[in-house]
Amino acid sequence: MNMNTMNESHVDRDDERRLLKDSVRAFVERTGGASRARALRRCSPGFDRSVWREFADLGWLAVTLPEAYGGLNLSLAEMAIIAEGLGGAVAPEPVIEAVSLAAGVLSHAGGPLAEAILPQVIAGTLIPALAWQESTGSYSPDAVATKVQTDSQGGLSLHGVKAFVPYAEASDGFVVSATDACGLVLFWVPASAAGVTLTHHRLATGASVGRVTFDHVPVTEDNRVASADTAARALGLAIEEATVLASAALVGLMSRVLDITVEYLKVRVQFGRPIGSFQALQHRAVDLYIQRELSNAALADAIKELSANGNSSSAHGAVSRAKARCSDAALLICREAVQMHGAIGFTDEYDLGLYLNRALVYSAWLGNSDHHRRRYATYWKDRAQGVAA
Amino acid sequence: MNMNTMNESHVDRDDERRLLKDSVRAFVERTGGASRARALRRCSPGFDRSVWREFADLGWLAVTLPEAYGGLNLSLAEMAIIAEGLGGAVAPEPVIEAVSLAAGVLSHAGGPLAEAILPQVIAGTLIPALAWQESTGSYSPDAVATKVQTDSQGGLSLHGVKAFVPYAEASDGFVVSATDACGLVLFWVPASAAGVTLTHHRLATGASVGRVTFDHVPVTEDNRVASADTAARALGLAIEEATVLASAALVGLMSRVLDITVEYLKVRVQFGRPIGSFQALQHRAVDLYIQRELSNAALADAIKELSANGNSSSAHGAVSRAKARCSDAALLICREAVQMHGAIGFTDEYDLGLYLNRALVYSAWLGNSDHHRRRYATYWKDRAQGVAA
Amino acid sequence: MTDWNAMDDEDFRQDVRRFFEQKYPEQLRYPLQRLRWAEIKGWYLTLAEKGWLAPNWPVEYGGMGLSPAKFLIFLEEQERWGVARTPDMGMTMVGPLLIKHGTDEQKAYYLPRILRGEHIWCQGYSEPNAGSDLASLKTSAIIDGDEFVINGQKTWTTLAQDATHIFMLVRTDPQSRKKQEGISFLLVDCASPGITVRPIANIAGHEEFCEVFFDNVRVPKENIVGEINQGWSIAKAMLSFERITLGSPKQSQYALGRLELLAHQRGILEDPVFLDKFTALQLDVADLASAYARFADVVRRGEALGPDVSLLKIWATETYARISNLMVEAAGAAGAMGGKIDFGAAQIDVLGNFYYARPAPIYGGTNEIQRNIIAKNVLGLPS
Amino acid sequence: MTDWNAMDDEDFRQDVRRFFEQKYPEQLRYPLQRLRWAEIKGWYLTLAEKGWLAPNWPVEYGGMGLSPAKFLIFLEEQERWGVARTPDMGMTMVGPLLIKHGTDEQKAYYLPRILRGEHIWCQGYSEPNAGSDLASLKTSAIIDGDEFVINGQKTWTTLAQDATHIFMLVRTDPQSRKKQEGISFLLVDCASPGITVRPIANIAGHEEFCEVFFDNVRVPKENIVGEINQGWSIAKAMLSFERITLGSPKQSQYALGRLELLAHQRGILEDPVFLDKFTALQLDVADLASAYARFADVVRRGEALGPDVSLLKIWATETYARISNLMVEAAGAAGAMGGKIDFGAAQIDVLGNFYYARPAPIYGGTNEIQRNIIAKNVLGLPS
Repeated sequence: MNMNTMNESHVDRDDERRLLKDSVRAFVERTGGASRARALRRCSPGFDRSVWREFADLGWLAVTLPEAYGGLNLSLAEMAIIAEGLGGAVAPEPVIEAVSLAAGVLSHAGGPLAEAILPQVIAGTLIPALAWQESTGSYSPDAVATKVQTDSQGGLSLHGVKAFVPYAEASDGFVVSATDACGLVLFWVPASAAGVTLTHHRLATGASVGRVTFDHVPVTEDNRVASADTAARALGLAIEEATVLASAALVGLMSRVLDITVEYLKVRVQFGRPIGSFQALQHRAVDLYIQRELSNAALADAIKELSANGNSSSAHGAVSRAKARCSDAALLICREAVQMHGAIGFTDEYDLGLYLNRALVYSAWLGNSDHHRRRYATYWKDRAQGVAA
Repeated sequence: MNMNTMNESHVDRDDERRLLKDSVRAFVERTGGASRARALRRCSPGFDRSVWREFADLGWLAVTLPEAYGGLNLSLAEMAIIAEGLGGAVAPEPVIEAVSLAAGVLSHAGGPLAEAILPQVIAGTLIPALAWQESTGSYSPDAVATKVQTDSQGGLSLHGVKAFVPYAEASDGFVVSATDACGLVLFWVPASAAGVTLTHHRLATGASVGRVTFDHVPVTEDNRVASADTAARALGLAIEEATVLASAALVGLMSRVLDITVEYLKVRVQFGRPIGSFQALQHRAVDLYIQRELSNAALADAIKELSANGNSSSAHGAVSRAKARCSDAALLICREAVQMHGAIGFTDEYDLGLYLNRALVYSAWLGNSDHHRRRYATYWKDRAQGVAA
Repeated sequence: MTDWNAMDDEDFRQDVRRFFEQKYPEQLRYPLQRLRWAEIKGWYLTLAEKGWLAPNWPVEYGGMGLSPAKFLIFLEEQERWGVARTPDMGMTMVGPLLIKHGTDEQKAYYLPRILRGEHIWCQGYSEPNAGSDLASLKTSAIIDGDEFVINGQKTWTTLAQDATHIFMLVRTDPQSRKKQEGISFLLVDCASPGITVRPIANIAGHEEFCEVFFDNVRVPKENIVGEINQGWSIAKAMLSFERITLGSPKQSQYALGRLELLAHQRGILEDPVFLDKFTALQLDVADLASAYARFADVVRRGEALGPDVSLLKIWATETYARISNLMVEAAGAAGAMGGKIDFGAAQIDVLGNFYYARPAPIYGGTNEIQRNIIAKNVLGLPS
Repeated sequence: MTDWNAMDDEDFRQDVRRFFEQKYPEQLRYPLQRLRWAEIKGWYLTLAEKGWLAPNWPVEYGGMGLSPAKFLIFLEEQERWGVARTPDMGMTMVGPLLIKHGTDEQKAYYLPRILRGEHIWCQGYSEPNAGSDLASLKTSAIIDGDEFVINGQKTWTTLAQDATHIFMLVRTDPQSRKKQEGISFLLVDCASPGITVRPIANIAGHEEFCEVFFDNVRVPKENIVGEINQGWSIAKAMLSFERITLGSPKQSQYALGRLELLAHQRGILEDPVFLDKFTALQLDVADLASAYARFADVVRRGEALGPDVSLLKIWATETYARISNLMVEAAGAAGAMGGKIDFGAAQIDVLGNFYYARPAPIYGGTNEIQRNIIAKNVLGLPS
C-alpha cells in the first residue's frame, strides 16, 4: 500500500492498519528480509539508499509528520506498525533514528527550519541525525556540556562533543542540543559545516555510531531550531516517541526470533524425536512466548498513552514500562534462541546472530531496561506524591 | 554415640564426625522425625523437655563449650553436624538458639556468670535466651535502645524492650544487651526477675517468639556478663556461630525436602507415567539439587573460615555467603517442592508444610538473604579498600 | 425489571459499585482464604434478595442476563472492592450447565433452589490419582435399576463441608477404549447415605479442601446431566471461562498494595535495592493487567477464548507468588511471624499472602498443564 | 630429570607460576576466543622445549608425569595467569588415548610428533544430525583391502583449519542393533585426498569451528585405535576429565573482575542496585569455586568423578552467562558497541564476553544433557 493514498480512503482505521501491516510484510518479503541486513552490515553507510528512496515513495518517511510539511499526519500507531515490521526483518535503514527522532524534534519545534528541512526528509533526499547525548551516556536531555558561545563581535559558535549518534556518517546534518546563557537550545548544523568532525565506532550490528565533535562551529540565528521550553518539549517528545518505536522494533524482532526458534524445534531431530517434543524445551519456549505477549501488551499501552497524553508523566511511565519489558524480552528471547538452537545458533551464517545484535542495539538505545525501570520508579513516586498532596 | 566419650577415643576426626552424624540420624529415626515436630507445634513451650534432657545426656548441649565449664571443647564443625541432622527432622528443640547463641555469648565472655550458668546449660537444667534485637529488627549489635540506668543511690536497673527472642517463654533467663555510659553491656536477668514481662507471637512453625519488656528491672554488678569490647566480641562471635548453625539447619532441611520430593516424583503416576519422567520436572529438580550442593559448599567454607579466623571480616564474608545461599536455597526448594507435589503439598497433613515453615523461620532469623548479601558487599568493599590502601 | 444491558456501561458500573460499597460487610473485604458458609451466608442472601446472585444467567431463569461486557464490569467491581467469592459453584457451574444441558425438570427443581441459597454446590472432579490427569478418574457409577450406585473417592473438593450438593464426574463405562470416554456428569445430594466428608487442613491452617468418600451411594438415574458417557466433553467446555478469571490481575494488585504499605511502614520504600525489585513487580502486574484487558475484550465481544488465554493464569499466579516472596523478604526479622503483624500503624498478614500464593499455580489446571497447552495448541510443538 | 611429584606443592606452584609469568606473551593473556596456530605457535614451542607440553603424560612418553594433585596446580596457575589453550587435542585427548589403547607402533609414531609441535590434532565427533545425540553419527568407514574408506561430514570441529590430523568417530558397522555399537575410533591425516575443511564464522566474527567433509578418504587399517566397533566406550571414558575443566570458576572470576572494572570506571560500583546484582554474582562465583574445589579434591585423591560433576559445568557456564549479561546492562549506552571500548582509563570488550558466554552452555555436552545426566544418574529419576 502506498500510504500517500491512505488519508483519502474510506476504509476504517483497523482495516487501514491491517493493510499497512501487509504492505510492510510484502516489502520485507520482496527485499529478502534478514539477508539484506547481512549484505549491508559493516559497509558504509550500513543501509541501502535506494531502499530509503523506496520508503519515501511508499510514504513511510512521512507518516507522523504534519501535513503542513507534506506529511501524512497519521498517528504513532501507524509508525509503530512500520517499526515492528522492519524490526522483524532487521532492516538496517535508520527510519526511527533519522525520521522519528531527528526529524521528529524539528517537527515538534516547528518554525522555518522545520519548514525547510522536513519536506526534504519526506522526499528521502535529506537524512538528519539528532546529536543530543554526551559521552557520559546520560539520558537526561538536560545533561548537556555542549555550549553555544558568543564571541566579542556577538558571533555564535557551537562547542562540544556528542556521542552515540547512530548513522552519523550517513547524515546530512545534525540537530544538536546545547546550552546558552538562557538554557537549553537546539541548533541545526549541516554535516559539512566547518569544525564538524566524526569518529566512528561499530555497533554490534556492524552499523556505525558516531562521536561528533563540534569544534567552535560558527552558527547563526538561522541555525536555531528552538530554545528553552520549546526546545525541551520538542526534544523530550521526540525521544519518547522514538523510545516507543524502538520498543516496537524489538517486538517485531523478538516475534520473528520466536517463530524461527519454534520452527527449528519442530524440525530438528535428536534421539529420534523432534527436539520440540522435549518438555523442558517446550516450557522454555512457552515462557518466551509469554514474554512476547507481555511486550505486545505493554507496547500497545505506551502507544495509547503517549498518543493521548503527550509529554506527561503517565506517558513517561507507560513508555518506560514498554521499553523495559521489550528490551528484556528481546534479549531473553534471542539468548534463549541461541541456546535452544545449539551450536548452529552461534554461527554467523545463521540469521539468529543478526537478530541478537539488533536486540543488543535497540535494547541499549535510548535507555536499557535498568534505566527505564528506574525512570518508571521515579514516575511512580511522583504520582504517589501527587496523589498524597 | 554419646559424645561425652568422644574426646577419649582414638579414631580420627573424619570417623568421629561420621559416627556423630549416624548418631544424630539414629536419634531422629528413633524419635519419629517430623511427626514429633507436628505433635509439639502450637503447644507451649513448643518442644519436648525430656528430649532436651536426652540431648544433655548425649553431650549435644556441651559440644562447643570449653572444658573449663564441663564442655567438650569440640569445633563448630561438630555442632553443625548436629544442627544439620536436627534441621533435617525439623526437631523443635532450641539447641542453636539457647546453647549456641545464648550460652555461646556467656562462654565467649567468660567470668563468674559463665562459670555459674554453663554447667547447668550443659546438664540441660537451665535454658538461657539471648535478648539482643530491638523491635526495629536491626541486626547490628550496636543498635541498642535498651539502657542500664543508675539511680541516685547508685543502684542499676535495666530498661527497654527486646523483640524476636525465640522460645522466650521456655527460657530460665536472658542475656540482655544494653548500653550504659561506657557503651555496650551484657546483663544476665533471670526470667523470674521483677519487671520482666513477656508477650508472645507465633512463628510460622507454631513456635513462640517473645517480646520481652524489661521495665526498670533492678540489676547488680553480679548480673553483669561483660562490658564494652569484651561484650561486643562475645555477642558478635556467638551471633556469627549461630548464623552458621542456622545455615547448617537449613541445609539439613532442604536436603530432606529434596529427598521427599524426588521420591514423590518417582512414585506419583499421572498420564500413565511417574511424573518424575517428565523432563520439565526433572530439570527443575536438578536445579534444586544444584542449589543444595552450592549450599553445602558455602556452609563448609563458613565453618572453616569462622573456625580458623574467628570474628574477622573474612569470616563475616563467608558467614554471610553461607546464610544468603542457604536461606534462598531452602526457601526455593521448599516452594518448588510444594509446586511439584501439587495439591497434596499444600495440605497440613503432609510434612512439607512443616519444612516450609521451618525454612521461613531460619531464613529470616539472624538476617535473611537480602541482609546477608548487603553485609557481604560491605565486607567486600572493606577488603577492596584494605587492598587499595 | 431492569434491562441492565441497555444501560450505559459507566452508569451500570456506578450502580454496581454503589451496591457493593453500601452493602458488602467491611470486615470481609479482601479475605485471603475462601470464606466459610457461616461467614458469607449473610452476603449470599443479600445478593439473592437483590436478584444479583447469578449475573450471567438468562433473565428467564432468575439471572441478571448480563452480556459478557456487563458481566466483566460486574466482576471487575467485585474484585475492586475485595468482595469475597461466595460458595458460587451453583451459579458459575451448575446453573450454566443445566441451562445448556439439563432437562426441564432439572432446571425447574435446581435453579430456584440455588437462587434462594437453599442448595449450596461443590465440585467433585479430582481424585487422589487423578489430578493433572483428570480423565483417569476412577469413581464409578453403576446402573442398578432406576439408580446409579456410586463408589469411590473425590479429593480437593473445595468447601464440601458447607455444601448440600455435589456435581461430579463419574466413570459409567469402565470398558471404554479411551479414558475420556465412559465418563458421566451426575448431580448428587450430599445428604445421601454413604457419603462421608473429611476436611483437609492446608498449610495456612484453614480447612478449605475436603475428601469426599462414596460408599454405595444411590442416586436416581434422572440426576445425570447430558447423555451417559458424554460427561467429559461437557466438563471441558465449562472450563474455558475459568481460565480468564484465574488470570485476573486483582490478586496481584492487592498484594502489591500491601507490599507497598509494608515497605512504607518499615522505611524501606526508598531503599534503592528494594525499590528496584518492587518496580520490576509493578511492571509485571501492569503488563498482566494490560494482557488481561486484551482477553477481556475478546469476552466482551462475545467471542470464544483461544488456548492462548492460559498465559494469563501462568503469569498471574507466578507474579502473585513473586510478590508474596518479596513480602516475606521485605518483612525482614518479622518475615516468619504468623498472622497479622503490627508494622507501625498498619497490620499486615505477611505469611497469609505467602501461603495463599502457593496453591495458585496448582489449581484450575497446574501451570505445567497450562504450559503444555500453549506448547501444543498455540506454538504447535509436537508431542 | 626433575621428579615434580616429589616437590612440595607450594614450591611446585611457584616454579610453574614463575615460568608462566616470565615466558608467556603478555598480549595473549586472557584471550576471549581460542587462538589460531599462527598466534599461539611460539608459546606451543616454548612449552615443547621446556618439556611442559604434556603435564599429565607419563615421563616415559615425554610428559611431566604429574600426579592428579600436581596437574591441578599446573592448570590452576595456567588459568590464574590467563594462559591461552594451545591446540591441545594432541596432549589432552590423543596422547592419553594412545597411551591407554594404542599399539606400540602408534605410540612410537605419534607421541613424539605431538610433543615436537609437528602434529596438531583436532577432534571429529559432532555431525550435522548428531549433536547432543552424538551416538547417532553417520560418517562411515568401510574396509576395502588394507584401508578404511571414509565418507561423510563432521561439524563444529574446533580449529580444523590449523590441524594436521583429526581423530574421529566413524560408523564401521551400519547394521549394529544399538547405535552406540558399530562405532570405531580412527586417526586420520588431514592431508589425505578427499578431505575438505570449511571454516564457519561465529557470531563474534571468529572462525573457531569448521565443517570437515570426507569424500572417499582412504586411511590405513592400522590407524584404528582399540578394537573395531568399540570406539564409543573409549570416547565416553575420555570425557570424564573434560567435565571438571568445563566447570572451572576461572572464566567467571575473570569476567567478574572485568565487570568490576567497568562499573568502577562508569561510577556505578557504589550504586546500590548495581551492587546488589553484582554481589549476587560474586556469591554465585564464590560458591562455584568452592564446589569446584570439592570435586578437585576427588581428582587430587586419584578417585573417579561421579555423574554429579555435571553440576559444575551447568553452574559455571550459566553463571558466566549471567555475568556477561550484567556487563552489557552495566555498560548502558555503550552496551551495544563492538570491540574494546574506552571506559576512562580502561578498555573493555563488553560484547566479547557476552558472545563467548553464549556457546558455553552448549559445548562439551549441552546443559540440557548435563541436567538429564543428573536427573537420571544422581537423582535416579525415571526415563
